[in-house]
Amino acid sequence: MGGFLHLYVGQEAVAVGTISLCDEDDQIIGGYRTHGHALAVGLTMNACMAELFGKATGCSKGKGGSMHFFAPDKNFWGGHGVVAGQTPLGLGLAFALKYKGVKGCCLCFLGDGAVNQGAYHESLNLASLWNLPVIYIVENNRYSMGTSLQRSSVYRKCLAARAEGYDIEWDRFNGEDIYEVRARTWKAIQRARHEPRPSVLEIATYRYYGHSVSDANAKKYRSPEEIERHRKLHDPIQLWQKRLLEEGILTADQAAEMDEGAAAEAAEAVRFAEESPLPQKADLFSDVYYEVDRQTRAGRTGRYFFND
Amino acid sequence: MGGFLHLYVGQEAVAVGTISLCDEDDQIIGGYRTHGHALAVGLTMNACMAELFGKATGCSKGKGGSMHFFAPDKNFWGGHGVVAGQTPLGLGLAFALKYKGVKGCCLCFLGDGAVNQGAYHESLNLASLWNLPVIYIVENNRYSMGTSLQRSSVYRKCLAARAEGYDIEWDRFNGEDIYEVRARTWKAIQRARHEPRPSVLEIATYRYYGHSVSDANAKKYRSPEEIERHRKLHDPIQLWQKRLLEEGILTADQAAEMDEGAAAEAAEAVRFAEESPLPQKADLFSDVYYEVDRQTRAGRTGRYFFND
Amino acid sequence: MPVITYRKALNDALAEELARDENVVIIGEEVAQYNGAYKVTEELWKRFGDKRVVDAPISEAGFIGLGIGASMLGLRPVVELMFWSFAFVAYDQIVNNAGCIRYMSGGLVNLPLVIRGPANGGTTHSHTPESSLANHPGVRVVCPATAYDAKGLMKTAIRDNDPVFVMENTLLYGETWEVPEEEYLIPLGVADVKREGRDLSLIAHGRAVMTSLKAAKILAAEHGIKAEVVDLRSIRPLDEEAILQSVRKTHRAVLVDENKPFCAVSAQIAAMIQEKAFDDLDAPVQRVCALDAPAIYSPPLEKQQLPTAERVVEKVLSIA
Amino acid sequence: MPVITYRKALNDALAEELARDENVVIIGEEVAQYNGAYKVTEELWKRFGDKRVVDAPISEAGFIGLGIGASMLGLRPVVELMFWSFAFVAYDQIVNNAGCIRYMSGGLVNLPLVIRGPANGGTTHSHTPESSLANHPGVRVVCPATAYDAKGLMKTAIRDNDPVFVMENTLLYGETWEVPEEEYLIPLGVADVKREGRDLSLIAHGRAVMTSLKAAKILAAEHGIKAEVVDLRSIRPLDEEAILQSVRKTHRAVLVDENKPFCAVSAQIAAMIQEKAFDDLDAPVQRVCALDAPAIYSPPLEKQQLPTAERVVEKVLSIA
Ligand SMILES: Cc1ncc(C[n+]2csc(CCOP(=O)(O)OP(=O)(O)O)c2C)c(N)n1
Ligand SMILES: Cc1ncc(C[n+]2csc(CCOP(=O)(O)OP(=O)(O)O)c2C)c(N)n1
Ligand SMILES: [Mg+2]
Ligand SMILES: [Mg+2]
Repeated sequence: MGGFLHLYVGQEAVAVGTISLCDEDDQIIGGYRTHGHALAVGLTMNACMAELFGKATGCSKGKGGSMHFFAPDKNFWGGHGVVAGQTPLGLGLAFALKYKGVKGCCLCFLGDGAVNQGAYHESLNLASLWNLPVIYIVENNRYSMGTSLQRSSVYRKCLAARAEGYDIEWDRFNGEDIYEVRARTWKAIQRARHEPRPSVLEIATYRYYGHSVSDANAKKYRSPEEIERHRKLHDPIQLWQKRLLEEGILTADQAAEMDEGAAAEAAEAVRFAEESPLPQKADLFSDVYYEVDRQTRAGRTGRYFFND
Repeated sequence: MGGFLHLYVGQEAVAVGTISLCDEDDQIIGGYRTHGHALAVGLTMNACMAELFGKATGCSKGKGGSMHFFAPDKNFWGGHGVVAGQTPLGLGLAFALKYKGVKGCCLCFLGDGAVNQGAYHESLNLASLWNLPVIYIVENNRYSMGTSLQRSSVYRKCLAARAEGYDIEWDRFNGEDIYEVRARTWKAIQRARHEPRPSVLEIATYRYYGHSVSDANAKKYRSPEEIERHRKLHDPIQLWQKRLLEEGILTADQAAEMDEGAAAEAAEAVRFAEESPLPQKADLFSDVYYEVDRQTRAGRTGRYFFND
Repeated sequence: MPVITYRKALNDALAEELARDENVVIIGEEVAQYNGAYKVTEELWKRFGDKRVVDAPISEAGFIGLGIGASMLGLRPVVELMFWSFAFVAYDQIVNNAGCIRYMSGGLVNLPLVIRGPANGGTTHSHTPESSLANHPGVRVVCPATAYDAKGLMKTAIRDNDPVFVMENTLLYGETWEVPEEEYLIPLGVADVKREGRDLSLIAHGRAVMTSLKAAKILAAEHGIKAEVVDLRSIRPLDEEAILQSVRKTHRAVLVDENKPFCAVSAQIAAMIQEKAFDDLDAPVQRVCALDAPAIYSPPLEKQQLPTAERVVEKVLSIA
Repeated sequence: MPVITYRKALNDALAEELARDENVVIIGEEVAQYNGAYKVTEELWKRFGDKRVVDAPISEAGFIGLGIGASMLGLRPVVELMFWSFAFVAYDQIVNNAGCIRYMSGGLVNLPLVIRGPANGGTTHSHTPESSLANHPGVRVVCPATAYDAKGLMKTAIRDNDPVFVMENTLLYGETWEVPEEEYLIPLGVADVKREGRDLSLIAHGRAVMTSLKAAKILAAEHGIKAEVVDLRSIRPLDEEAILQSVRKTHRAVLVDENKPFCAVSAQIAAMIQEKAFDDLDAPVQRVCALDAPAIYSPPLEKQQLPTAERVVEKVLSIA
């Protein structure tokens, strides 16, 4: 495994809660911390794991890696590594939906640090001006790398409230309870599909691991106690499981079985990834140009690649 | 005369009112519609006119042109052609003041269309986060080229109120009355010099001519009546003159004399510009690198220019 | 054949493609109600309406990114930059998103998108980013020199399924050429010999082709030198064969290029020619580029900063 | 002589200049409390405090523009880009403001500013923008290949009165070299012959110099070819004399360049060599560049995408 690896562990209810509300017309796009979203849209663990391993069987053929999972057939448009670079793309997906007269919306995910990129603000004004069905979902895990929210952003009410400057509806809520996430997101989806109007949702959440796997400082810019507290008291999966157990919808045995099933699936995915073939050297030059890949007349005319 | 030419006529009270409050520690920077600001900081008409004519005697030696007047000795840092590109620079001037412990501020001017550039929003967050003494002055003349405010920006209260998203104080007022401009701007200057904290001021104003001299549509995207109404009822110079006459501070004769004086000065500036020498071909390669201009050792080492 | 301006040729191309394919949508500052800062989109809004021709606020990163995102779902946005120089406020969108998404997705996504506008102007407005954009595999870069080429290349660009950047020129907008009334397309990656010759090859793109043609006339009339003028038309893909064919015939090449010299398109082509036609060359490949300073304002010098026919002639005489 | 890492050499350079001149201020994401994403600024915040070492939010256009503005008033900001690839969200600030303000002001303003960071990574993070940045007159571009050069060039960059862009490399940060304890500066615009040879010139910058040295060893050991390795160190200003001197001696040149080939630094240099040393060349100037596709993720291929010693050797053998 190479490159960057940003784990989503701790934030699961955000991706699962929001994306579980989508239907076939809705579109999803996010940043580089999107493993949860990829699984939520229905990508297989095999395809994701193989991508992490840089294998040809990966969801992006081993070309994109951890930050760049794609599955257009599941309305999942990546996986983007430049902070907030995906925010105008999400706008464009929404634009296309509206243009085509489709009653869908686009969920565009970003981090709390990403709100300070200019492209995001340009997108807010455009979304509001053109009444686009885009929902910006700010996953506020309180840190951008080693920088706490307080050291990166100034705001009056909250990050989402910057939307007021563009006359956009916003909401802020806790992402540890998947029911809450679904209920509050549903309003924004309805607004997008039917008016259509954009929304900004800020969802409070937490990541347990470092910014990326190479973040050696992970426990320096925040206390181990803080991480522990979140794991113990605010873990979205534990909380949901507890609730399902209490409500008698799930039994302890079933829960254990599901855990085991997931672990087995992950282990199998690792095996799949390990055994999968690497892309070949010739693959370096495919997937660059559509027309070249298909060897259309356009793709056969003129020189496209300039080694030797 | 070549290039672009954006006239400031109609907006005078904004530049004059705000800049007249500055002292020797305050810094000024603006966009491409800054002839008024240049004169207000004390650039001579000769230097400005010669610049428009592309003459070596121009304030930027004929290299910058209409959009790029500079006078660092008068704390005037340009003159910038890319919409909102100056907004982070203004932030930097304020940063340097604070860093050096100088109790000054930076007035950074931009247009109503410029507020939709990302760089401006990044600047707002930084200004607030680092408590920088910068005052963003949005000269809202209601059009960006041929696009009315309504067709370019969405907001809840006004453009300046987007500052709330960054917890920045803002104000909005009419720019036709120079006293009002001075009184309201003064508060922001005090805030910048003494706290220091940034502000955003939105000043309502109007341009009589087209976006630039080549704007053939100038009277298409707005009615001639609208322009006429502004000239008659809202012209800042007329309004001030009227007030000075009513208050007996100025007599009609004095006013006429001043008008004549200004016209004569302008005519003289045209003569000066016409008679001034053009930059020479060798001048093309000066003012590119500081070290090369001074022929320091650094400036004499290695190749800097790559023709032939 | 009707004689029309470069501007009108572009306008016709846009109108025809708007009419042909309802997924084509034009987005940009002042493109609709104002008819375009340089009137390239004249009348299109009136004819095709709000949905197809869209005025945008001054948010290039936003609306170019929007165009890229919309192209992922099958729209064919044609986004106008008032000047290509303003690409720099949207550079991440252009280079990373338009340029890399297909690759990063393992080919699952394609981006049928055009970005167009003039690539010349004044200091901060006059960048000619074709060299640095064409550096990026995944994009196409096209620089039409005549009305005929402008129309045929633009129509092809709009139908292409990869991102195409079309670089126009304000100094060409008002120039006229013959353009047939019947529909035609010009493939990208095919150079055009705009004037035949056997003594020396002048190789250029965009407005520099016109400068080269002027120089070729002077060379023929005053110096008896028959210069061939090769118009690259498209920078990426590049018609290397046409270049090499000409050089193998003439044995001498002067590249004329409105880029600043360092790492310019002409540097790439000079490097390629000496590599692939080393033994055919009777003299080093020479270049005539923009004079290497930021674009100056002063109008008389501004005119001298770009390659002139005189500078081309001088350079040719130095090796001929 | 102490042996230290490239990272430490940069760190020492920054520390020394921070101590020497109170106008030097370091700004960037995670440069202070986190010690830098790649630890280049380790301990600097602890030692110099909040005022001199400043953590910035993820707003590159904002804080790079801020650095430029602050330099106008005489500060000497050293701005870190976590990757040079992120320059693209701040490209207008870098190209138009850092690159053009001195000129547009008729020389009234100067910008003593450094922008630094690694210029390598993964797809959207791995751009090597030295070619397109060095295209712009008004800026300097420096690519140190060793710890010794990194320290000496960085110190000079900070004292220079024009904007300097320093391109580092994550794959070099952990490598070690001898670096003297005494203070030294290395002028920009002076290349360094890293290995003498008479048969062929390998010309490179940044990490490609290390690849060239490896190739030179193989060539000597296995093929009896004595390759000279010229490290450009600085791209603009460029030490053309050193390049030409080497080529006039060896008569053959292979350029090794981690840029994508189209309009790469090596294209510029190949064009220059054939122009100025045409009669000295016994073979065409050859180039070994990054394989011409967006940066691939798959680690084994990623390693092959950049020039390898093997590819250099192969190319050399094709003309030697
Ligand atoms: C434009 C840009 N600048 C910097 C980076 C490096 N970087 C990657 S992620 C990150 C932090 C982002 O934090 P946040 O938006 O809160 O998302 P989170 O990692 O918490 O999910 C940074 C600085 C980048 N990828 N793009
Ligand atoms: C980034 C960028 N995009 C587009 C332009 C072209 N342009 C120059 S001025 C202008 C309108 C700006 O309007 P506003 O900010 O309201 O200022 P005003 O002209 O009214 O003073 C436009 C679109 C530019 N200079 N820079
Ligand atoms: Mg975060
Ligand atoms: Mg305006």
